[in-house]
Amino acid sequence: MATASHQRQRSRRRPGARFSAFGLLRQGLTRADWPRVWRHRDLAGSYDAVIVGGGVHGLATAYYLAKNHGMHNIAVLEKSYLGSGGSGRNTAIIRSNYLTPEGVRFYDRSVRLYEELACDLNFNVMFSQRGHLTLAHNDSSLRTMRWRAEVNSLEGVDSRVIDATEVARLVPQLDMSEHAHHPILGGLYHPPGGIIRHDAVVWGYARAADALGVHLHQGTELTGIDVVDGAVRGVQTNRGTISTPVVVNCTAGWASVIADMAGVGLPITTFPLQAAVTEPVRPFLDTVVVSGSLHVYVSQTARGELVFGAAVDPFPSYSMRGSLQFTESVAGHVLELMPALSQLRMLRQWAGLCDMTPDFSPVMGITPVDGFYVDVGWGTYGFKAAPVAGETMAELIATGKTPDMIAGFDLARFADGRLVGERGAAAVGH
Amino acid sequence: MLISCPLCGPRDATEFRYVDERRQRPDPEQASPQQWRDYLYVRANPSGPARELWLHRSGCRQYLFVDRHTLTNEVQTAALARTEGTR
Amino acid sequence: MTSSHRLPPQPGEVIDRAQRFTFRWNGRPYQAYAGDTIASALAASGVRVLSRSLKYHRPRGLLSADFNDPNCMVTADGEPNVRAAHRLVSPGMSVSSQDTWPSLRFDVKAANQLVGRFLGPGFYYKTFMRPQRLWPAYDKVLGRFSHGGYAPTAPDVDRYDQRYAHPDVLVAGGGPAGMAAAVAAADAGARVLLVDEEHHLGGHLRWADAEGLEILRELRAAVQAAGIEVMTDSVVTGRYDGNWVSVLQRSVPGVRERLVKARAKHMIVAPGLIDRPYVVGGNDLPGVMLSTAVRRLVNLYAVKPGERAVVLTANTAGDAVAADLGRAGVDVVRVLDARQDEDVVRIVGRSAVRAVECSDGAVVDCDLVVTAIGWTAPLTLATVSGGRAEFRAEAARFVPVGLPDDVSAVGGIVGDGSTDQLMEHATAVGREAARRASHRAVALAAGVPHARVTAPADTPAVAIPDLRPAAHPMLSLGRTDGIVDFSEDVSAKDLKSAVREGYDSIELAKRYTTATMGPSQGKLEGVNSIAAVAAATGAGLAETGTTTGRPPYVPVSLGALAGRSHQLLRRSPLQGWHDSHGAAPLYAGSWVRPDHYGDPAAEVQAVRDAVGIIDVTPLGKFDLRGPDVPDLLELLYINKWRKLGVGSVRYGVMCAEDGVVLDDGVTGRLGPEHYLMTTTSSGAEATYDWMERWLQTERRQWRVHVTPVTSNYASINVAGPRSRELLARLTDLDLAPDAFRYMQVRTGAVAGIADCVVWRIGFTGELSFEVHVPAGHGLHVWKALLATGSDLGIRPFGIEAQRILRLEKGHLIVGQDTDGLTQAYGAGLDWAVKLDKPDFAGKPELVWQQMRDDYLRLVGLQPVDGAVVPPEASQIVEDGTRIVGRITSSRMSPTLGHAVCLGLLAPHLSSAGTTVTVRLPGGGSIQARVMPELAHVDPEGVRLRG
Amino acid sequence: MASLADCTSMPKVLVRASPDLGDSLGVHFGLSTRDSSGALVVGYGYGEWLVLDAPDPVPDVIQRLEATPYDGLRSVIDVTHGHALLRLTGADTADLLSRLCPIDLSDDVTPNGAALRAPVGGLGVALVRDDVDGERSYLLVVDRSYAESLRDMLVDAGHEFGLAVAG
Ligand SMILES: Cc1cc2nc3c(=O)[nH]c(=O)nc-3n(C[C@H](O)[C@H](O)[C@H](O)COP(=O)(O)OP(=O)(O)OC[C@H]3O[C@@H](n4cnc5c(N)ncnc54)[C@H](O)[C@@H]3O)c2cc1C
Ligand SMILES: NC(=O)c1ccc[n+]([C@@H]2O[C@H](COP(=O)([O-])OP(=O)(O)OC[C@H]3O[C@@H](n4cnc5c(N)ncnc54)[C@H](O)[C@@H]3O)[C@@H](O)[C@H]2O)c1
Ligand SMILES: Cc1cc2nc3c(=O)[nH]c(=O)nc-3n(C[C@H](O)[C@H](O)[C@H](O)COP(=O)(O)O)c2cc1C
Ligand SMILES: [Zn+2]
Repeated sequence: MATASHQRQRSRRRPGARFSAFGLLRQGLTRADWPRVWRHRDLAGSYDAVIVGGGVHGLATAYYLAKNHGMHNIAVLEKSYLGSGGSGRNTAIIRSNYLTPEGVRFYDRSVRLYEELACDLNFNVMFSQRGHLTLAHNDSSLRTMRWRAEVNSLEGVDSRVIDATEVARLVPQLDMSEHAHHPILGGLYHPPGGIIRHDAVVWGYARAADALGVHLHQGTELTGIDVVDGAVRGVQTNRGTISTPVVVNCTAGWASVIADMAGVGLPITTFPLQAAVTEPVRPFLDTVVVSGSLHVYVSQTARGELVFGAAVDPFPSYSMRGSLQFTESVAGHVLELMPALSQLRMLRQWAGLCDMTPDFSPVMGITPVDGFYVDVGWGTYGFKAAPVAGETMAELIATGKTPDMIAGFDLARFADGRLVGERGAAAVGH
Repeated sequence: MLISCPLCGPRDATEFRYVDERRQRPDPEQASPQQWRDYLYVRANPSGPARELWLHRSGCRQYLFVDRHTLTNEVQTAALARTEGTR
Repeated sequence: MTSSHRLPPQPGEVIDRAQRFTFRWNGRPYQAYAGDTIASALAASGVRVLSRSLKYHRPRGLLSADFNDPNCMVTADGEPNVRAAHRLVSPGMSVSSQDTWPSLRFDVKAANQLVGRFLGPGFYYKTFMRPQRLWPAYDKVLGRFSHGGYAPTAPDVDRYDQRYAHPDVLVAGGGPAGMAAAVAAADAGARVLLVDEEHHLGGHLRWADAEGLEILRELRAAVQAAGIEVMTDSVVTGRYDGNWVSVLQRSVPGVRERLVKARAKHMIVAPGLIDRPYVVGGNDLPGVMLSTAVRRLVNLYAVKPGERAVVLTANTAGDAVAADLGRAGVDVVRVLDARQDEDVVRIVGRSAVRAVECSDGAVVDCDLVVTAIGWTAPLTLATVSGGRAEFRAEAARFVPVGLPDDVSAVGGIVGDGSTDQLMEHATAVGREAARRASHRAVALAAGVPHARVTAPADTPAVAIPDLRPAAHPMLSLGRTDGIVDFSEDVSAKDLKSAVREGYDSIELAKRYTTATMGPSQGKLEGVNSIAAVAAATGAGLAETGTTTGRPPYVPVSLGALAGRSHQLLRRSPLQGWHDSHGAAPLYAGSWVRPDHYGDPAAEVQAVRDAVGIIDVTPLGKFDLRGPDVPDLLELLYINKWRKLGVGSVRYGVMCAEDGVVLDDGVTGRLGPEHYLMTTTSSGAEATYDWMERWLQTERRQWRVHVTPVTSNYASINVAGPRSRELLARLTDLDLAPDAFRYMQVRTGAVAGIADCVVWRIGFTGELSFEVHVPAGHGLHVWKALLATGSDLGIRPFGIEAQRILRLEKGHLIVGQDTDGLTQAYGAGLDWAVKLDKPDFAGKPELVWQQMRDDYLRLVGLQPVDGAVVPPEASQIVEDGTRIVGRITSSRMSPTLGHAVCLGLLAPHLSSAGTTVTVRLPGGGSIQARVMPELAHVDPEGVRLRG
Repeated sequence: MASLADCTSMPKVLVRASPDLGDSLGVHFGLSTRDSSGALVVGYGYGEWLVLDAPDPVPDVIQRLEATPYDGLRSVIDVTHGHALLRLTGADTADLLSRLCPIDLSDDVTPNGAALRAPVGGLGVALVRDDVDGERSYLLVVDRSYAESLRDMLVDAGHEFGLAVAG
């Protein structure tokens, strides 16, 4: 412990520790190493809170607990490397054009936090607000888009239905012919939406949480939760036991497994979600393009690859191997939208796990077990929610009061029959 | 992934539709809201052996009870739902 | 330009000197022979620089001279990212370098080299943060660091294709090991598919000595004799659950690329080994090549790769390459033997190799540096199959272990030995593969009722001779810093500094530096990346481990993955008529339907005033038979069915178990135990699954046969005040109002066609008859109706007119006027829900809903200003911004002359007479009044009962 | 060489009963046979038989069904109009179908007489191997609304085999 805090002191004071153009220049000239982004720590015997899952949600929750509420004696347990779950393998779409007013408000707060995140964390997360375009191929999707646009604008979110001409102007590669099987009638355009460097968000939160004294434990797997008289007492891990009154489940695809350790059942099913990238080509696509009817979305990263995603796999699984079927259908659908891309080559496909809920909304807050909190049910859309989820979960854990912003996402809503209707905006859009 | 349909033989998973976990419908007259909504929404979602209901959609159109490992996707057994346990 | 570097004919050459032609490189003409790759033809003309590197835009030349070569991505005839060292050049081909400006030789971005020290790994994470408003500009600048060619803009005229295959044994790799395994498997009776990425079978034997070439000839003959299906210029790209193997087949006549999807009973991986680059200063200069690259150039393409060569060798491949160079007339000025602790310290040069600094201090001038410092096993196919990569320190490479039963490995990927030893091992593995495949075939066929696959004699497993990697010194990172990942421009130093910064596992270091994330996906740079990370952490390579291998093994075109695009469209037998009569097509789910025939309002008018006909074939239709059908109907629908008499029909609504409205439709009783059910078009499939689910799982004792008959009938709705008059002219059925009442069904002949089912219902709100005609006669009846009704003012009408008509009548559309949370009471179906039934799907939820009053309700609405039609999805608000409902359907009613709507409204606003505020898209708002009924036209139902 | 013929107008009758009746009808799911009246009886599903080319008035198989003592439910439904029926004949037809259908059509797995339901080009199709005078031949039964789609796909896949289209 002594060495750890010593290190912390050093790293806080060390010149050049802050990232900036100037720091970069100095580092380049002196060729000195940058300080470590985060440190290895010994597992302490007790923490005020143990956060399970070193993805963006766990890390953001830890960061805001430390930063906003002064809770520093907390640990994040990650069975593999930081960001190895959905946070390291998602297609990084950020947007707030959801369907329900609760949803729109919630995601809008997240987008605003993301806009300031680079400065807040002193880590460039490269949030590229290049615009998000959902295509309408039939009247019913146009209708849902109008609905979304209306709710969005009532909530002050920039989102509007555009016609085919404007779609063609934004994305000239699209096949706009009327005789396409999925003709493009228009779209929902959301200028503040975009993509982000997902790994940078993870690393930035981790670095900032570490600097505030949070212990990040990679290679540390939760294996059991001790519940006595309906309250959390501690946890077991592959590296030893920890006593703690608070366990926060931030394990997304593995949420049910962790909740089961506390005896809590969840309305969640784990489905793989696959993605793929092509070889890089010169930049030509600067809008995120989504087609709900075709179950596909495309964006081009700063490196030039096209990133493809789709809807979740058709059956639940904890396997992340991926399927050929996915690549065939995603390629087919991309070419239906942009036929000129047939010579581009798919470079790599991968899969991640998604914790799907019946109403495409998260499950956040308290559970029947005292001290056991959930921040799960993030499905295919949770990356964009990390800042606001971390902020509100931290507030709940620190104050014991559920913030209004997330009151509707409570676990009890299922037993009460109060589902949130986000299916129409979240099924493929991410 | 292959599923051995008891009628058609082994076929690719894309021919089938995953329906749900295999579960018991509570008596609708007796069920409390909590029980009924557990049935509607809460899932075991195991990482490991799972008992599931599938439909051989592009084949014989029969519902199957499938025992599958959700980490390896290996199917242990697939039985006709309509006769399982009756013979 | 002439081929100044072409050697005299070589024994194993693959070029055809009889066919010589011209192609273009960056606009200038060059000569090539048939069989040349783009790169070999350019090398033969002395072209050394093929590309510029990603970050620093350093000049780059051939490195591995095969598909994986990171330095020779070019654009060929408009196709970006073509592998110049693999793609065969063709007459007139136009090839150009990528991402170089203004030219390959003078590239302004090479200036990045000067600031290189500031562009360390992840430099962009550390800057450009302030001021925040400038970030979009930075964002654009960073985009310039992307590499690659231009995405084509014109549609691709080439054909792509797919096919399935069912080999017993699929062999990935056609070197000596793969060929021997394939032959052995085929000899043992297996159907074998042998795939090789290169244009010819043979692997490394293609550049072997005379003895090796003789073995190759024999092997090729044996492959042919064994009846093996061979695919060259084809790659095994992936292996998925269930030995589902994807093969990308190129060089297929008439097809650019074909994806073969093989259900292999056994797969043998035989990809050989990859020559590993040496990481040392200057290792990316043009003129630094791997031994295998040089051997290819000399032996396959008869190209002299340089004039003065220095060879760094740690194995026999290095010795062999020195010999090749000697024969080719290259002056081998120095051979450094790593086994004798000789080493290259640094390679010097600016745009090409000029000299080598040797470990003994000598500086040797040269224009070619060849390295043979060790092998990398391409393990992706093995690891995606479930195997693991295990590091063998003594052999300085990873090997595959833990393969599943239906996958094996042969050849260099497993171990080393003489060609005989490799082939002996491969032969045994091939025989064993055939044995396992035959057992697998029996297991697979066991459940197939018609299969006649006989069990093979129970032979014992074939003994597999030992094959292990030979001892090899570990060479990877040299004494100076060099490039590890050529595609990504990542050096060993970059990786080490990333580790020191905290990205201290192989996965984090990969993501932070992007090493192994480029087109070769670690084939060349994987082990060197691991070595660099290990060097910085102090751990061994075994402990450091590999990154996760993923498909595809090599990048696959989207065209091949997509295959042919087929439009799967359902068409009614009348669709041809609609097409030829000006119908605007509407794609609704899987069906194409007539939206309208030009004037929907006039179509509406015809139905209200005279008679219209609409093709409603896509309506889901199910034939239900058996004594327990009433039980099924009682269970599925929220309303009651037991008392439905023969000859009657009834409208019903189905809910899911959560009480949410699922589907609606009309079901009629045709006979004592015979019913016909209709569902919505889009809900037909799901309803069928839903019914069968009950019958096959929960109510297995019920005697009911549900048979889908949607396509058995062409369904025509004849609607309007004169529909009876019209139909009477074509049928003997008694249509008199008392004889054939509203909500009744009759069976008989229409227009001479027997066995038509006619029911009197009224979705449009008019007197109407729905006629279900045996599909093959549908067109006849359709035409007969039009001809017979011409004097009555008949018009065909489409979906749009039907939507208006039903909205005027206040009939809801499930999924439009309801959403994923609308339970039956919310849809205004109070009258239908029968909670006194013992059980039906969703009942508990409806019991509870009925006790609440906190849900949106479907109501009829009319704007106060009847001229304004609020678009569907307009929100209904209170206090300016609080959403209290929305318009779900809206149209201008041609019948009433003002706008009519349906909407979902909060309970406190849903009583008749309330005025609500509807916000219009794009600003502004209007007032609308809640109507007493959903129906705007004829709420009493006089017309349809007429 | 391969040829494609449209046989949609051929009578088709769906018979449903207990699968146990397969013995008395002479055929079970997965196989097909010709009954004494010349009708092709296809074991089509769980307790389902599709009778193709049934002669008028009543094919032998249905008489036999009616004669079999059995107290369960039995249904006989005319589905002539509900399905399109295509016949694909020629030595190359297995190869041609391998472009569209994932089933192993080799002689040992799918011999003459085999009947199965499987995707063909993504459509649900009943496939019956029904060789004609020793020449490889397949019957494809598909929902009538998809007839054009299936035919287009077969014609497209048939290009390289010189597929001749009749009718
Ligand atoms: C392919 C794909 C594309 C996506 N695209 C988008 C998108 O465009 N936009 C968007 O907003 N969202 C997207 N998502 C969803 C998003 O990635 C997730 O919702 C989000 O990353 C969840 O973050 P998390 O921190 O909750 O979970 P994760 O990042 O999954 O972290 C959970 C962590 O818990 C760890 N863990 C599990 N069990 C244990 C244990 N017993 N002990 C210790 N640690 C454990 C795991 O190793 C993992 O690292 C996508 C997801 C995928 C898979
Ligand atoms: N390379 C040499 O110069 C050399 C010299 C002497 C001995 N050897 C040893 O002999 C070994 C035995 O030969 P071998 O038969 O194992 O290898 P090989 O290198 O001779 O042949 C492997 C073949 O597999 C092909 N291939 C690789 N991945 C593929 C894929 N995914 N799909 C299709 N094709 C693919 C390659 O194109 C190559 O032709 C060598 O690996 C090495 O150990 C090699
Ligand atoms: C937005 C995004 C872009 C990616 N781009 C690349 C890429 O250019 N090259 C690459 O090899 N992998 C790329 N990947 C995939 C990763 O290499 C990796 O497959 C993914 O993080 C999942 O991890 P795993 O494959 O190790 O399981 C990308 C992933 C994401 C989420
Ligand atoms: Zn089946």
